[in-house]
Amino acid sequence: MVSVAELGTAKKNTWCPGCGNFAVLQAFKSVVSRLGLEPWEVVVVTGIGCHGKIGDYLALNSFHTIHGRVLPLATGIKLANPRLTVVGFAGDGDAYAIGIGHLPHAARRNVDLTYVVHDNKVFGLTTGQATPTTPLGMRTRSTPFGTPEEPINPIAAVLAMGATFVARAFSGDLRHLEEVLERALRHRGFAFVDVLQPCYTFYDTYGYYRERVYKLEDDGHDPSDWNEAMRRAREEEVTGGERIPIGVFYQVDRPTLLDRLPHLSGVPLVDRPPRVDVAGLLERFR
Amino acid sequence: MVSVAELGTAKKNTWCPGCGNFAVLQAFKSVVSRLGLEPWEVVVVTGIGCHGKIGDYLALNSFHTIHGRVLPLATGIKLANPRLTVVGFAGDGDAYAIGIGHLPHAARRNVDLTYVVHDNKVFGLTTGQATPTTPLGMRTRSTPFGTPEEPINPIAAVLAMGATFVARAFSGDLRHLEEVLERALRHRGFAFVDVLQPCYTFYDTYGYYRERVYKLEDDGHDPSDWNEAMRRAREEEVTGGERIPIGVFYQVDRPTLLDRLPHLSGVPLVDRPPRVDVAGLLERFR
Amino acid sequence: MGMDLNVLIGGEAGDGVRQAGYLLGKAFVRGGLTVVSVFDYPSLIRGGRNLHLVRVSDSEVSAPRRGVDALVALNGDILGSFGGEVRPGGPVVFDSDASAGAEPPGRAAAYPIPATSWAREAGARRVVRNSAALGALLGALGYDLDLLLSVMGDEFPPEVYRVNAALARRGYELAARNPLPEGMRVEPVGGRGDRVLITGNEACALGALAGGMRFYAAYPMTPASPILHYLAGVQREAGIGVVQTESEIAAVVMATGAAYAGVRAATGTSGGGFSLMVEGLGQAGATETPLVIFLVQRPGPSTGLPTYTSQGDLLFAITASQGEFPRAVLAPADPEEAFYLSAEAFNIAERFQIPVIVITDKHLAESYFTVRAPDPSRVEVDRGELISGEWRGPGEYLRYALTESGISPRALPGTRGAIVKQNSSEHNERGWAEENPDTARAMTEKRLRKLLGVREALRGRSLEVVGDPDPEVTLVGWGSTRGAVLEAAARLRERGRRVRFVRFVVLWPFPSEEAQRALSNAGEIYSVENNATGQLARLLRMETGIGVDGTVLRYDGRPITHEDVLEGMGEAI
Amino acid sequence: MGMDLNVLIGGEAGDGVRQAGYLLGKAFVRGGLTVVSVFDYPSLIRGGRNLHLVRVSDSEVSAPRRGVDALVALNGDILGSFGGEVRPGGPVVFDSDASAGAEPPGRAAAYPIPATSWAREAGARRVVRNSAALGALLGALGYDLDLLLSVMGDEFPPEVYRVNAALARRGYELAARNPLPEGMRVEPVGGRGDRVLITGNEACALGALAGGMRFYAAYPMTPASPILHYLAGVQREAGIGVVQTESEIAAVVMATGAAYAGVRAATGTSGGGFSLMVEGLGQAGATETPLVIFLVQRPGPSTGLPTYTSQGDLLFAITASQGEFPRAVLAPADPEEAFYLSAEAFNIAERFQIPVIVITDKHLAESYFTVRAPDPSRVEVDRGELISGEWRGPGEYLRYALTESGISPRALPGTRGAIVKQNSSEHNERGWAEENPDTARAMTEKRLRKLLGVREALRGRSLEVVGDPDPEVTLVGWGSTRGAVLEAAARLRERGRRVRFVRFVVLWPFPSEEAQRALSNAGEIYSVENNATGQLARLLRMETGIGVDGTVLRYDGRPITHEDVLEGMGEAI
Ligand SMILES: Cc1ncc(C[n+]2csc(CCOP(=O)(O)OP(=O)(O)O)c2C)c(N)n1
Ligand SMILES: Cc1ncc(C[n+]2csc(CCOP(=O)(O)OP(=O)(O)O)c2C)c(N)n1
Ligand code: SF4
Ligand code: SF4
Ligand SMILES: [Mg+2]
Ligand SMILES: [Mg+2]
Repeated sequence: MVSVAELGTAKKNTWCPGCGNFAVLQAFKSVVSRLGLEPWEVVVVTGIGCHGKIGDYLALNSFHTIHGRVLPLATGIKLANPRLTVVGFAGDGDAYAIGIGHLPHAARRNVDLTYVVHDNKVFGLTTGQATPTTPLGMRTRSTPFGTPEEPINPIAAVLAMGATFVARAFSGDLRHLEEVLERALRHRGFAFVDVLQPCYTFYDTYGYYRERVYKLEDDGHDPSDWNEAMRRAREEEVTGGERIPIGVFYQVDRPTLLDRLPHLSGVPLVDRPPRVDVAGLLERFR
Repeated sequence: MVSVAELGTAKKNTWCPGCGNFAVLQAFKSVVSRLGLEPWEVVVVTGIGCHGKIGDYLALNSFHTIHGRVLPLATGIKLANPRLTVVGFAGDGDAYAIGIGHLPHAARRNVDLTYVVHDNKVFGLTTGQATPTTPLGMRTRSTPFGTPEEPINPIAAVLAMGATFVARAFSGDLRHLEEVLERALRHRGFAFVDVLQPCYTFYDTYGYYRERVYKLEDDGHDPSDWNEAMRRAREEEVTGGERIPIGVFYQVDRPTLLDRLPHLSGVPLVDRPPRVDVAGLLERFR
Repeated sequence: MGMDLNVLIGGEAGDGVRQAGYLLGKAFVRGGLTVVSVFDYPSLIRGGRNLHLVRVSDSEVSAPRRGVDALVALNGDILGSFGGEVRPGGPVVFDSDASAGAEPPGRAAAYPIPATSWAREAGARRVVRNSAALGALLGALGYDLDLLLSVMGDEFPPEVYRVNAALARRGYELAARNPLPEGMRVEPVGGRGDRVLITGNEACALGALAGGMRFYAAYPMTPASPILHYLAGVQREAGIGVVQTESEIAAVVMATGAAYAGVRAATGTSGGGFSLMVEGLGQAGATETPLVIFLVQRPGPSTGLPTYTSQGDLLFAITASQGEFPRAVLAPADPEEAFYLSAEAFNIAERFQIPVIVITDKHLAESYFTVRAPDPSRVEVDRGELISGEWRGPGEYLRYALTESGISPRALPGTRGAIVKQNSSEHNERGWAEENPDTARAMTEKRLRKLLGVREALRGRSLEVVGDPDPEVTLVGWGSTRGAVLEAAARLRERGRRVRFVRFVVLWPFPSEEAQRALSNAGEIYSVENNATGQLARLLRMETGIGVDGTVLRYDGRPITHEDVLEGMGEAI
Repeated sequence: MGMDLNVLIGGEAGDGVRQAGYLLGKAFVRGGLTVVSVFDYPSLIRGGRNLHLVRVSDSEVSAPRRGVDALVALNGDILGSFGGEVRPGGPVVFDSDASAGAEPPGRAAAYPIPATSWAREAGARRVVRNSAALGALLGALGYDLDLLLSVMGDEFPPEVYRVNAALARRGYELAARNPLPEGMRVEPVGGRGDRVLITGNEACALGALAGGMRFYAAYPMTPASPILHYLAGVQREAGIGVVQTESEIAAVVMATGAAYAGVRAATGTSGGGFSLMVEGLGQAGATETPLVIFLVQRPGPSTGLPTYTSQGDLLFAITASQGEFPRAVLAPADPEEAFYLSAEAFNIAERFQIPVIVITDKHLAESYFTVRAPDPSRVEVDRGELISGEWRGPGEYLRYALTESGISPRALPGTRGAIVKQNSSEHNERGWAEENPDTARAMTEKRLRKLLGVREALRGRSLEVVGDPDPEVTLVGWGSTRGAVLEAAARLRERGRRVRFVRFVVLWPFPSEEAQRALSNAGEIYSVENNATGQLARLLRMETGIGVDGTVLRYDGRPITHEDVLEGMGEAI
């Protein structure tokens, strides 16, 4: 088993002190260690943004892809080599602005991936502009008179897109974050985790969330109940931010894309010979 | 008032006989006529696909944009000239595959547009490949062994994205389609209409839908009840295709993007002088 | 000159015109003849006008030409519009049930066939009319009907075969009562060796498979969709993954993911889709991921003419995406070359860890060509410096190790003991992001150095040079115009002109030295291109300083013929 | 030579280094001096190393140069790393509370300032340390503190001003006790006219506004985001629409929608975002929609070096998107030109109904330059053939009427009696989709014909040619390298060399004739570019056949200095 320490790298960490990303990094290392994964069997795919630096800080295979494309990249990796544990890390800008077009399709495909969104409600690395989850009216460099657009509700949206595992965690609660990530990694299929990850520099929400979050597990939530999951997903909006549930909203078992492509089960593509016999196929053109 | 006949053009219609698009064209012309809109005050924006030809068949301003981009194009037009009535026509491929990344943002922005999706469950113009709404297991040219991906539920997804008007209509019921389109055009804000539009050539669903659709209006549905709207949105899935509601699922009043940008109300941008006085702004650089 | 017949088959979309031309062509090929057939169709599903121009010859033709020698008209619109173009005495087969109001031209040999009635009588779908018409054409031409029936037997399931064969026979018998005069007959010839009738798209797909492609991700786009359809159809037999993605962006990125994981992976599209892939292309370049993109050109700008042909994307393909990174751009001229180059594309991609673009066009991609059957055993697979299984050092594995060749040994994720980090940001040898100027310079140079290797690897194969060693005139070109240019050159040679043809197979890295050699002492140089601005001519000047003396450009969406070339050069046709 | 001082201010991200350099620069400019300041920062938010190199001179400098004459170090890392680079006797101001373990070099004039303590004593945020340090620097240099205070007064709200001014004064007084020797002092000079200290991004934004831009849609991307921020900040005063979109694709398409509706509209981005806009660019070309794109280059490929500079996207910008259509690519060299060209871009876009790319780079976009204040009254607005209100014929309105110029009179949607149809598919004059070959040819030619008009409109403004009429050596370049090249040329001239500088302001349509003229009799030609493959040199050869004799290329993300140019030419620095 690889230790948490061994999962770190010597790369100087350049996140701001106090950043919520540290907890995500820490929790993920714990989970990888706890699950006994071999480092070379894990691939992390990271988006562009502060969150995306997480790859440099992990002694794991990684691909720092272009902005918004974590999902298709991760999907390609997993389909090519299903032995790999593939985990995507995206930002809220990455995942919900430029990259949101891939999300419903990842949900439909149900490829066995984990997708962690560092939802700090700002574009961190580009100095704090509004993202699709920024609260209405918030002033940022790109919205100095307040954002004029309603934020999206990622949990509700992903539920409605048909995802098989939908969860939320909070950087301020490391233990619970670990639990949620572990359940996500254990889920067979597409596991979506929105992490409330305060951006200490541009939008410090630690206090806000600390006062409001509660754990679904503690509240008797049944994650197999879609309607209840949807009700809880909208709780923050409906209660005007009184109560914000964290934990697993919904989980269901459904065949993955590979389950539905029987000719790809068995030997992984990466292990098949680098030649396809086309003699028979060519016959048909004679 | 412009008549339905005057709204047609001399362009030869190249849709297949029996195509569900004819009903959309017909219904839309009726509504434009009925609402007493002047042709030059209406702009239709069309995507790429069979549906996208609708622009050529309408004696209205039109912009046949690139695949999947109806929403941002329509948004730009409306913001520039709010006097125009802007209606987007997209296909299910256009809207839910390549273009789905714009949909949550159109919903959030709530610009006063109508968005009609010709949901024939196939890529028609490219010869019938699977789209995100194609039923699981259907054989098409790109999925000769059956689609391996769950279809999305556009109504549920758009509801969860926070749209202010969410409706479904059926090409096989012209009268009702007209009603729904009229309500959509009258809605102040982003109005989303998914039209069950059989592709007679690649996926003839007339019979399937005729047997199953029922009207929300006839069933006592209260379109201000979001939870009930979501329940109905999932009715087809939940009942295994027994009952398919059509009509307005949800409608709510919310400020539009322009309402939230007071400096853009009043004189439309298009009427402002083509020069901005920058003398004062330049002062600050001295 | 021997036999050279242009058969035009026309009907509406939905009438099976494409299929009819294919069956006819294959019947000719099985008789030892050479066929090239161009399917001309608008962007719609039913109605409109579909035209399939099947050229058949007893010599080696590989381009369409002008003129109509025989017409098969499935409706009155076609009969009325194209009947007059048929050369005097040429056969005009038409569905007499569907041609109300149109007449065959008087000087033609008319073969009215009540094909609609026959189809109805046979209780079959209307589309079987084709078979009656094809049978009649062969009856008129005196060609061997059994060759057509053998093709139908291979193409159709038994019940479908039966009704089609019956109608073909009926048409044949009716027409054979009034056969064309001796000199207008078409007869099988023998001993042409192992040949196939195949499109460029099919050849690209097969070449990719022969080259070991195991993953293909694409979004449908005319005229590249047939690659997707073909691969989707054979995915089980071939044991490959085929994903129809939500967009071209997803396609290029998903293929990149699969390639990073160690599978030969590709995507394919046309102009608009390629535009969307541009950022992903740069990602492959920066991260040094082997990726193959099939770019099937159609006329732009923008949506343009989806179902027509063009060579308008050359400079775009070479310069697409921000920054500077190595890539290869390969342009096959016919399906045979398409097969081998598509396979080779994966070798170049993997050996040099770069994106490779195989650029074709609608004409090559969707037309049927008669070519020697590709030989899969000639395909070699060279995966370059690949590490999998276990990393044994020395030292820590470095994904971007700085080497003289610019190539860093490539471990696959999953290699025990190796951590494989790829990074779209500028990075150090480990793959960590790094921004210092020395690293940036070193990594830029490392990447660009790989182009030297690519150039070396492709040396000797980058150009096709044929014709006169001491020419008065040299034609330069690339891609699918080859057949037309060769034919024009042959005409000129018949007229005693000394002509050379220099064709660029590799467009990037531009084979500057070879081009200098091939174009020194070239006489007058003409560039022949299916575009409006002479992109090859401009590229040639950019990379070698050599200017051309003239251009022959066609940019109306239709393929170039030898007549176009001659006309464009101011020569008699 | 007169006064020419390179002040390096360094600290961590979050220390306000950018702002400090700006305040200092502006204080110098208000004293009649000329400043050019380059902010060098990595892609992170806190920590790391931010460096602001403020060059101030009493002559007209417009490029950074090598060397450090004075250092302001906000921490020990900076002091330790850059102290040694300060020229002997140069002032080194440092926060003595934050420099544990580092020492100023012995040969420097050290000014230790307990800035952290002072900030704490003042009960202020740590970032005010800057003001103490700036004050100290001015004290050492003997410069007029009031000029700095006046700048602070304009920049800060009153309370913020008070504490900063107090600290600046305190630093000033401390350092002024040990002023530098006479020859190292900096003094205000007079009579330099109306000048501003401004970045390229700000100038582009202001120029766009002066040119009547009323709609800007963009997605944040370094180094183009400041345009968005600036415009968002002034949107109310200016009465314009500013939308931060969900992606660059949405941005370019939304701007296109607004432009179609009749509003001058633009978007702005850097390489990766531009890659995503490529399909939208082609749409603007095909539909003939006037659209302006600000392309602020940074080093690629792919994500590359987000916060550094490059000229690596030139050929990409010129050829991007499938098919062939007219566009213009304009490259300002400094903020003054950026202002006027940005305004003019909208005229070109609207008169010719084409997309126009204003291409800059991080160095121009984010560095501060001292330029003559742009004069908005010099900006002319020419919207071309525009129809609104009511269509009065003759006949039906035809959006794509075929004309000799290629320009079709442009009615806006909403024009009574006109139906305005735009179409990304090939179309007829009405705007209906049409696929026949004659229409395709005619429309292709119509669109490309517009380039003749663009060329004509820009004639005389496409090149800047300065220097010797009979040169031994000619330097060619484009964009932000101008200052460095001019400075190198000046050095060479001092050495008796005959030097000419030819700068391409318009990169597309390429000013071939003007270039031929300017480069005939040019002596040895060197191209100076911030890229690795000499893209301008290659473009020049492509469009004129003229080859260069050498290239001076820098591709490590840092701007070119005159020393780089001289070195690259093999000349002594
Ligand atoms: C195509 C493209 N557009 C824009 C950018 C610029 N960009 C870099 S990071 C970023 C925002 C990141 O925000 P988010 O995903 O929320 O990540 P965070 O920094 O908050 O972790 C943007 C817009 C880019 N790199 N690529
Ligand atoms: C960027 C891009 N990718 C692909 C295409 C090819 N294409 C044209 S129409 C179409 C599908 C249309 O499907 P849908 O939107 O459902 O419209 P329908 O034809 O069914 O009305 C596609 C994929 C394109 N034009 N542009
Ligand atoms: S800017 Fe915000 S998200 Fe980025 S590292 Fe700093 S605190 Fe974290
Ligand atoms: S293919 Fe389908 S959607 Fe397209 S025109 Fe024909 S019936 Fe209608
Ligand atoms: Mg974020
Ligand atoms: Mg469809």
